[in-house]
Amino acid sequence: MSKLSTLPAAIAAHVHDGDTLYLAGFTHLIPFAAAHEIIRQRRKDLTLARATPDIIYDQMAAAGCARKIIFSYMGNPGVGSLHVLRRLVESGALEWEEYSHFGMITRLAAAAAGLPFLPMRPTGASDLANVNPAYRRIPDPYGGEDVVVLPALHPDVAILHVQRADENGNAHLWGILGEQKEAAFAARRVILTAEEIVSEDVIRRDPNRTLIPGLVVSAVCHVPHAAHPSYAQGYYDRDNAFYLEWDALSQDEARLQEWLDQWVYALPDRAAYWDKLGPEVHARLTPSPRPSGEVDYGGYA
Amino acid sequence: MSKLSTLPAAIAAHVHDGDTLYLAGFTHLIPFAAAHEIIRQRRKDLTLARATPDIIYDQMAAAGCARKIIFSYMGNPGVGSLHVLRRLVESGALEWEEYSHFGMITRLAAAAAGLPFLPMRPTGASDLANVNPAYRRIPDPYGGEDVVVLPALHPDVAILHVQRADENGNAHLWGILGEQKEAAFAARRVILTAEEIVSEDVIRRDPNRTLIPGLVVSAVCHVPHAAHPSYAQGYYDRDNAFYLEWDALSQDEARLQEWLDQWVYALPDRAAYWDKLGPEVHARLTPSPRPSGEVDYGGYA
Amino acid sequence: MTPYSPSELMAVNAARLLTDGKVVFVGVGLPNLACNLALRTHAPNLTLIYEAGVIGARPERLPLSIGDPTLVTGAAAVAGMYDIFALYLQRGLVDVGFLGGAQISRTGDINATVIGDYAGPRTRLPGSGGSMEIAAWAKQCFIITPHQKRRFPDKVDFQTSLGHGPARRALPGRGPQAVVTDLGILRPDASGELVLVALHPAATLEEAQANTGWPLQSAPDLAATAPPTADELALLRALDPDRIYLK
Amino acid sequence: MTPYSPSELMAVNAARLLTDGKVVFVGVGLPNLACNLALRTHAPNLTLIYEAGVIGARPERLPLSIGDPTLVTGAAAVAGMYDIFALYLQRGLVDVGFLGGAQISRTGDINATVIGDYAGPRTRLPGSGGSMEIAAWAKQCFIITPHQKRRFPDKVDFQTSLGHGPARRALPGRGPQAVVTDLGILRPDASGELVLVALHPAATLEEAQANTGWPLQSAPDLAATAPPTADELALLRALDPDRIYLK
Repeated sequence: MSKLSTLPAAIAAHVHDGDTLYLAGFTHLIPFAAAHEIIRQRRKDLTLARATPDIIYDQMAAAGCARKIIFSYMGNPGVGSLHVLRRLVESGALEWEEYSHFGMITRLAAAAAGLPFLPMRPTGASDLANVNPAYRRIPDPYGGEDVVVLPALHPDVAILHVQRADENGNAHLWGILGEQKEAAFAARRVILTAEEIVSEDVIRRDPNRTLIPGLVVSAVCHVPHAAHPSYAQGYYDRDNAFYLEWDALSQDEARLQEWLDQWVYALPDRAAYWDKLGPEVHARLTPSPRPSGEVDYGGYA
Repeated sequence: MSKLSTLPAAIAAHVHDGDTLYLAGFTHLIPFAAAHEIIRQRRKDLTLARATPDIIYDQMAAAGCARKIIFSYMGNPGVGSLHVLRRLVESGALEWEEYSHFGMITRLAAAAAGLPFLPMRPTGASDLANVNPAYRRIPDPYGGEDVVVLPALHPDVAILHVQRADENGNAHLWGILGEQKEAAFAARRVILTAEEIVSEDVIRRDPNRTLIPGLVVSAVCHVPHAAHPSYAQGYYDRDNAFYLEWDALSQDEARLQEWLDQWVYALPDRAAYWDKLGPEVHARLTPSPRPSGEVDYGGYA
Repeated sequence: MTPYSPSELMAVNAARLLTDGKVVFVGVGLPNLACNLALRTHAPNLTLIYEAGVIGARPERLPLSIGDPTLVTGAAAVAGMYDIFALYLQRGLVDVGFLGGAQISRTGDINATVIGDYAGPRTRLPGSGGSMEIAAWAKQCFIITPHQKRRFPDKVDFQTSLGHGPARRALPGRGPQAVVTDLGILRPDASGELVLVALHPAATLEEAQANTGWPLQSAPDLAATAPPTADELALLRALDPDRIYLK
Repeated sequence: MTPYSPSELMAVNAARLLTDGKVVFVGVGLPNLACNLALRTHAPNLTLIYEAGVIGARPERLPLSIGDPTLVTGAAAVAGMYDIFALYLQRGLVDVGFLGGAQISRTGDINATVIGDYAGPRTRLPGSGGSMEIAAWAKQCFIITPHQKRRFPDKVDFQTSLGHGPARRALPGRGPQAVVTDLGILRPDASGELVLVALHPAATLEEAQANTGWPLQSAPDLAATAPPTADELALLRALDPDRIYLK
């Protein structure tokens, strides 16, 4: 049963004002195209959850989509601050809820497993637990040290960018996997964007590569280059220059709005965005080939 | 730092009388060669943990290695009973400790994660919890329904058969993965047997295929066909005929001892065992090729 | 009409219970045959999940074990054992669980653990495997088992998995919704007691009652199942040419 | 002698702290530079783990982000984020964690969260990321940070991760065992207070004391670090040709 959709149709059908979203991808495969479509469709009052909000949530917050942010590292990775989010938090204009990375992924893992909570060992650092009542301590029923627990986080929608998927939503991912699997199983609805839509046969030739099974997927959209300025392992490089550029750009409200106008609102889709980046950027971001080699699954008829 | 070893040396160094062992592999990649070497080295008083004891633990129990069994499905998969273990349990000659599959893998997952326990949702079936005090119920600190918990299981030694590993113990596995990863991270020592020892480069060309990292591995041994009568995906088939044959054989004490004599004690190693199986069996168990296809990781210099 | 065996009758009727598009957690033996028959007849879009870790299997031969390599080659996905039980089953993604068992009680409890006393068992059975959780968390379960009095006691010797009763209300799954035997099909009534709702060709209510360990009730609208078709039998036999399960 | 910058001095001295064969959890920025320098000099058998999920990375270029694609290509293994934190860090497989932080207290507490009040922050910093757990569970931690009074307060505004103190005793890790600054190296004394144990060339005890927010003690055997060698500097500069970190 094909789940193929255009990205605008998938966002229109599955992302609603007030939803809690988890746009997944730890540095890698960040679904920027979906974020831009959400901005274009002018969704409001979203709760945006991500371990690393990254530029993607800085952009969504700048466009006024966000009511609240849930995070564990609100920086521009390798550069510095996420200035939009930082301004909104410092001024009290944005609600926030904060964890450590392990806390964040533990909440998703609990939800993915259908559990109400998961334990972690104590860290001895108590200030985060003091300001976030979701952190609780419970005794070890076997007489050991107390454990710290966090409750499951069930996003309304998880959005993942993947390297390749079939029309049923079975998806191959490689490179950094972050919290992709946990987010997909934790969420109530899942939208995939994919660099390539491939035949079912390509997926089924290597079932161990399938991180996301179609049965949890609501819609799959063919959107090449959807992760820029982050990257898709083997397809294009992280655009470090843009991450550095954002640092300056995002500190200037006028430039920020101009950027949103030119790169989001004025463009119909990701193909236009990629085109606008131009051939020099395309060339700069193109990796050399590094094939994985094959394994043999064997035919057993 | 090479961890290459012969199998006899690895067993001699890492498996001691009285140890708790987890010979991993759910139907797939069951480390029979290691079990036979343990039998040949006449280890005693072992606690043998496996979700599915399978023929491998029936053989070890028949050879007198076992003091106790920890399991969740003590059957000959697809055939019926494991007659040796069943006789020993029914006669009271073997201690046992029993879980459901999910309980067993939960205990390993807790140990692998360095946690004292992990929760599960209740199942409404209470008899197993009534006979096994490791099952506890604790309240959900967030006010939901109680959860059931089980404590971490830390084997002294986990033994895994893998399709290919480099000399540092970084191993690629594909096909059914069962509890391989959890067992390796849960255990204090890990022995790998491998169909192939490959160059580090083969492993590093596809790092997402690496399920077991060398840093948890104590020894890696080159032992082709180590999983027979179970199988290695892409290398050889499950020997269903032997699983059926074991059903009759294992009910006859004389035939059982004769089998152990001929197929374990009289043989120096797995190469001799495979040779003894003969070319007809080799041919019957050879799958046709089904290559996985490749992916591209990209070079980023 | 082609003659057929009791196990063929059970497999065909079990296959018919599966509606297309569902996610089915497949057990070894007759459930496996039934699911693969359904996949090849009226339900090509079933997603078969095997507890060994295979999702969307398309086996080219019938696997003897649920961990057979033919389940992996050509499958949609492979997941580890923890993920299968946690992310799929406990999370609530499984529509139908297929179970067997040495004993099925009046209210659908299953015993796959021991006959006699647990600590000193008369007969030690394999144990739960996935049964305990499948019966609890799959949205519904189907059971396949031959209709014999010793297999249908009023109460099981050991409750490996829960059928119906007060504890069921707290669970996400509705529990055993059909028991397919070689005489007919049982379903729970409003109180959770298994009652006969259909008889296979040539079977009688009296025969079913004589082979059940409690006073078996029949539904007011007791139905008759259609005999296996020639197509169904041909496909089924092609799946198990060595008649390992179709005894 | 080749001239060098304060960040080069810190990176070289941090790299020297790493002994070969260890498993190192690598943070972004100077820690990343230091680990990659060590890998290319005296510690070719370091296993570099990046919280993004890469084990045994062999980056061909210096990654700007700890999730850069160059970390994956040619790595020994990739694992999901849950596994990195649970199976590697919480399980106790990490020998050394490398951390930064806006504030380091007298007893090695790190603040990476806020300056000022948490609810109404004067400066909102990125937050813990992996710091809270790395400081707790790595067998030991090294910290790299410039030596400035505002960065070394007596107490941190927010305890993102624990240094030394009573709560440390229950933890598997020994906590911060070295703080590398651009003036020297601090280590905890028996009471857990950070004291100056070495001075870099040209730095003085008085300078270090003036740039520390508590009365900084020095070790009785206060040492002098060797200046960066030409080799170390050449390799370091090749790693960061655009001087993104070597400001």
